[in-house]
Amino acid sequence: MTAKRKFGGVAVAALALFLAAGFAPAALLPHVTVFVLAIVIGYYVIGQVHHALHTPLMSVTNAISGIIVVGALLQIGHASTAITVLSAVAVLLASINVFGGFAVTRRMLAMFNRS
Amino acid sequence: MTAKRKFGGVAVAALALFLAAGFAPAALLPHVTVFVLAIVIGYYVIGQVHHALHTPLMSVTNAISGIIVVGALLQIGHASTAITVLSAVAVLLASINVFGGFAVTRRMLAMFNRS
Amino acid sequence: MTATIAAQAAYLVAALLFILALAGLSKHESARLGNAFGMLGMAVALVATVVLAIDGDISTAGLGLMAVAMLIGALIGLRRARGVEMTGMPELIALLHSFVGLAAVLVSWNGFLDVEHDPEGHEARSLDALGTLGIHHAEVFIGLFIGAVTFTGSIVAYLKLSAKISSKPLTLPGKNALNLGALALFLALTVWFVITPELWLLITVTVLALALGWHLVASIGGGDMPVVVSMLNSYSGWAAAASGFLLGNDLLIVTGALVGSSGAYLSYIMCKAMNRSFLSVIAGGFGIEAPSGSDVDYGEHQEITAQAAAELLTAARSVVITPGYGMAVAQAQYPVAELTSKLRAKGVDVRFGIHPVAGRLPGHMNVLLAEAKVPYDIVLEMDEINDDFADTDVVLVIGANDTVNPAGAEDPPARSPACRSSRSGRPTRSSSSNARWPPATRACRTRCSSARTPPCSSATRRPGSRTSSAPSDRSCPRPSS
Amino acid sequence: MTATIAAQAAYLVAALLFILALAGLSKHESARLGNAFGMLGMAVALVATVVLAIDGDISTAGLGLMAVAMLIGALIGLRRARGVEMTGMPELIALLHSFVGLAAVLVSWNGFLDVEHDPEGHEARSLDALGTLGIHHAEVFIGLFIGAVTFTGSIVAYLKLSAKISSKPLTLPGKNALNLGALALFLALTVWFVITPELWLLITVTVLALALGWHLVASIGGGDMPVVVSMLNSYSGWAAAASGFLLGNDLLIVTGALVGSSGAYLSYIMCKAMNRSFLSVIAGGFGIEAPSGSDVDYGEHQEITAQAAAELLTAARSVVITPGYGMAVAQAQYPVAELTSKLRAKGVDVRFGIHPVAGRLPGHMNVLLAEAKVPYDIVLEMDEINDDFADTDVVLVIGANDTVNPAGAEDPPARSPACRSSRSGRPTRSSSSNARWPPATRACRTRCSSARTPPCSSATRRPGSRTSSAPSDRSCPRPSS
Ligand SMILES: NC(=O)c1ccc[n+]([C@@H]2O[C@H](COP(=O)([O-])OP(=O)(O)OC[C@H]3O[C@@H](n4cnc5c(N)ncnc54)[C@H](OP(=O)(O)O)[C@@H]3O)[C@@H](O)[C@H]2O)c1
Ligand SMILES: NC(=O)c1ccc[n+]([C@@H]2O[C@H](COP(=O)([O-])OP(=O)(O)OC[C@H]3O[C@@H](n4cnc5c(N)ncnc54)[C@H](OP(=O)(O)O)[C@@H]3O)[C@@H](O)[C@H]2O)c1
Repeated sequence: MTAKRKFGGVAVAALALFLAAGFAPAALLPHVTVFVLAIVIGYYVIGQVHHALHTPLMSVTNAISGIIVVGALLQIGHASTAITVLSAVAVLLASINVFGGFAVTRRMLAMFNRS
Repeated sequence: MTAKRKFGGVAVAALALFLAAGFAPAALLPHVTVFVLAIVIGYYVIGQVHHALHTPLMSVTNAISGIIVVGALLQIGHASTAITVLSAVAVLLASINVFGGFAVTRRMLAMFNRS
Repeated sequence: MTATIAAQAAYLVAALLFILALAGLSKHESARLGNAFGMLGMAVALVATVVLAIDGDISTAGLGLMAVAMLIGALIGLRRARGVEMTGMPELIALLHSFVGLAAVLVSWNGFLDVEHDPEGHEARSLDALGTLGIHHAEVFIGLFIGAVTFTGSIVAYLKLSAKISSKPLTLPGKNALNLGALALFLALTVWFVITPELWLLITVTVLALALGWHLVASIGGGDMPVVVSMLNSYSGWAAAASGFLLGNDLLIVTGALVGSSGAYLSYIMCKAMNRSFLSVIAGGFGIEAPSGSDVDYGEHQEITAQAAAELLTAARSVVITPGYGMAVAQAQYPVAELTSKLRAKGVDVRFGIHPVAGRLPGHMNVLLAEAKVPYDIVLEMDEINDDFADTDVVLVIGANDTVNPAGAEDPPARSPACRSSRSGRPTRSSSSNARWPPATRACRTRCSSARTPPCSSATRRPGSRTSSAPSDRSCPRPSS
Repeated sequence: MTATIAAQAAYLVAALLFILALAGLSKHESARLGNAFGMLGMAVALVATVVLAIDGDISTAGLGLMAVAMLIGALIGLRRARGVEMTGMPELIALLHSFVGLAAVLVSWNGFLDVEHDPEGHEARSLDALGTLGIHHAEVFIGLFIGAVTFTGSIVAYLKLSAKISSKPLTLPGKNALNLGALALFLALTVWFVITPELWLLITVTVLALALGWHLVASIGGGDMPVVVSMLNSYSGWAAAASGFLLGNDLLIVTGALVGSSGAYLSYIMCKAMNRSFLSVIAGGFGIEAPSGSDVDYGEHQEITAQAAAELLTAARSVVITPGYGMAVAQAQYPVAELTSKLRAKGVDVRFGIHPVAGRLPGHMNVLLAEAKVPYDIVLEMDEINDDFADTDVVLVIGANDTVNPAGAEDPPARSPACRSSRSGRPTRSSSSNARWPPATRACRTRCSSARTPPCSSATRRPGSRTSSAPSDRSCPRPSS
């Protein structure tokens, strides 16, 4: 790809983002900003990861994406019973993720040793 | 530094950030979040810069920090005369930065050629 | 400091700790520290949330339920983590992804029940007053969709990886059209739902997304599972981020985006390593290319005895072992590790070369070798070791038939000894269907073939018995020490 | 889409384009593209702001003033950019930093005049209603402080770099105590100002910050200017971020943080390269270590004629040139480039080795060489080339006395030919005061001294005449082509 085409591509992407964000409701914009910045960080953080650590990395991101437990916790117990029960199930599932993910990463990493 | 001490250091820093952010007014928190994420990005973006490009990099960040022109522009012309005059001066200064910075970076980069 | 602000500050801290966790996992030296940061961040987030919940209007019953659910989840998770065998990691990870997906589905349904299903309720009224009710509809719908796709996709991946269903790709007629059609339908339904948030629309999209997730992963062959698992990792992040938008929670948004983009980039790296198009992976449209290579010169192969192979190995100055998943299936990593340490004790330079997609998960072989106590500093990437093959005396290819032998890409795989000379299989020129050691390895093969060709009988092949541990006397040759 | 939302969306886009700009400048191949992204981002931000201003309650006079101010600024900036010599880049960059600092000061004063000075006005009342008046006080004060420190600091750096004042470090008694005292005073004043936002407090802190900025940079010697300029770069970013907090503008916050943290990290990298403590740089407390090395064995040096040096060079298989700032002062980069291309035409492998802090700015030597049309792929970093010195036949050290000769660190510097054999100067063992080519280079020196010692008379030294261009016949030896 030539530099001109790359520039054009980015310009078009920028326009698309502008339109998407511009037509989104105002209340959403701060969240979108944070979202986009976090995407950039995710890209950079992963760029330097050693290949040998991909499996532990996946299991740790797995555990981290169990953060959805926070969302489920916030829904528990202050509305209808149906909601409470559903969120309890979600909490249970996400907790398996969180605890299982970190524990298994720990176990894996403990195996790696230098000679 | 041992891993334990590093962990302790980070934990203390995390506590400090928690207290700082926790005692800051609620209206500030979204801005602080964005600020902190941008700091992380700044760190990662620079980590991969080739040494040979440090001078152009500095002049481009120079131009970019001329973004303060936006702040000055927003203050112009809808309050007292003193404010308008001061912001006009700020706009002028920051514009020198923006235009001069990008132009000189462009000039410098045009000099770099492969053999 | 009110509970709300304290929680938000804690969420910011937790998000940073998660970034540190991912950053820490980039190097062996800092990996454990990174995991510790992750745990700390999660602890901070959980404590903050519980405090927030208690400070809110949670009932005592709700609090109890919360504690019980977390406790059960933690116990199950810790048990699974303790009990899982390293060969079973891919299944476990796929299963865990499915939990995130299902949790996201439940969170979205809750959002619907809380707001859309109860239009006269407190929540719906306050959102309406803010004018953000329409966004809420869209957020419920999108979060549900991503979560459901992640859920069934991960379930199928789990079933395939644990061999509970065949790993053959499902090839429905016009499968790309099906996928695209499902996406278009989803978009149309979203618009419809934003206008009239009816229950049946939500049910429809749930079924649609579950079916799409199933179909996406079912269309992918077993050999492409590493990329699929990584993509599902990314999807689970996006699902969490979507829930974050629904709940207006920046921690979920940041963390989800972090996991989502890092997972996507990881998949991209892997696709490049496998010579695949990233787009076709996302679309689930691969794994169906016709196997190539029947017209290829496989070279000759000569069998030699374990005795001769042992002599060869002890006489070598440098040995490279390129293991594949077959090594793990045969539990041969322990004998291999033993062989390695004996050879190293004799002063032979033994190193491992890991194909980017060896095993069922990226980096899977490294974990298996680490478990067998092979030091990680002699386990190198294909890129790191490829140039050194020319100076290598013996290359052992163990249980990685399909990475060097095009016949292995066919179905059923050509049966051949799992541990063989590096010469017996030549890479095909058209390496599109399966990733192989690239042409640089031929330097080695050429050299080996001109010097010596040492196929060796390795871990006994026991078809059907998946957990067979090879008797050590029949495993890879061991030098007389 | 209202103007406010459109502007915010545009600001998000601009922030991303700035990230792309910095990322693009990481590689030669993408650097120009990166600069283009930066310009695009700035254009987007400016257009959005102007639209926002027009949509707001700006007066026509204000609009005109805005246009005129921007136009004048643009003209001045473009003129300076076109006219500046590459040797003058450090001064220009320092001057531009000072503009950002001053602009931040003005923005803060405006914030004060708008709100604190007019407590019954519209702005103050609406902030008071939101309960964020106290934050506004603090933001005004902090932004002013950072801006003013950046302003005078950059002015001093500019004056030193352009030799308008002596580059000798100012050593007031108890200078660290002065700096720390000023910081403590600032914190106390901030608290005071948040409680009672009086005009005199603002004036006091302005004066305090201006004095602190002056003193910080004045205490630093000329040789440490690269780090100082990079630190001021970072400060200017923090100043912009502080203005962003004051105005509640996420674009300023993101961009400022980006520039601030990247500048700080860049300074940190440079400090490590110079073996300095990062903290002492921030505190402005360096540049005062006693020069070491008078008890060091400098080795012998033999002078040879330009003729003999030319023969040496043409006979060599590989030549490394390590230039210092003296090459730029003598405008010797053009003859050096000519020499390089002639030698390369003869098949000699010529490369450049750049010390991390050679020149007056990080990467300055690379720009100077690029200007003289030396291709960038033969210009290597110290780390990249250090291992190759052992296989190098001739090393030319041009105008970089102090990086190899400890006498150069003393004041006034020992006069010695700017282009000399690599052997005439040996690095000191205690390389704390000034960064030097690390011990690895000794391999070269040892080799060179055993083989041949070719000091050559180079660009004629003309003390006092800063812009002298060396006559090409008296410059570095040129092989007969
Ligand atoms: N492992 C890698 O390096 C790698 C690289 C790229 C892609 N992949 C993908 O990963 C997938 C692997 O899946 P698969 O089902 O094809 O692999 P598999 O047949 O289970 O194992 C691959 C290799 O292991 C050998 N093997 C299997 N079970 C064994 C046992 N019990 N004892 C000794 N050797 C045994 C096979 O030998 P036989 O040929 O004799 O059956 C084959 O050479 C492939 O589809 C491939 O496309 C793997
Ligand atoms: N340049 C680098 O690689 C480098 C590395 C680390 C630190 N620094 C710092 O950068 C600072 C450089 O500042 P400075 O004022 O000390 O440098 P400078 O004296 O202006 O220049 C340094 C070198 O250039 C030579 N030089 C100066 N003017 C020249 C001319 N017109 N023609 C030919 N040669 C000329 C000097 O030779 P004489 O010795 O004969 O005067 C000296 O070797 C030093 O303080 C140093 O600590 C520089």
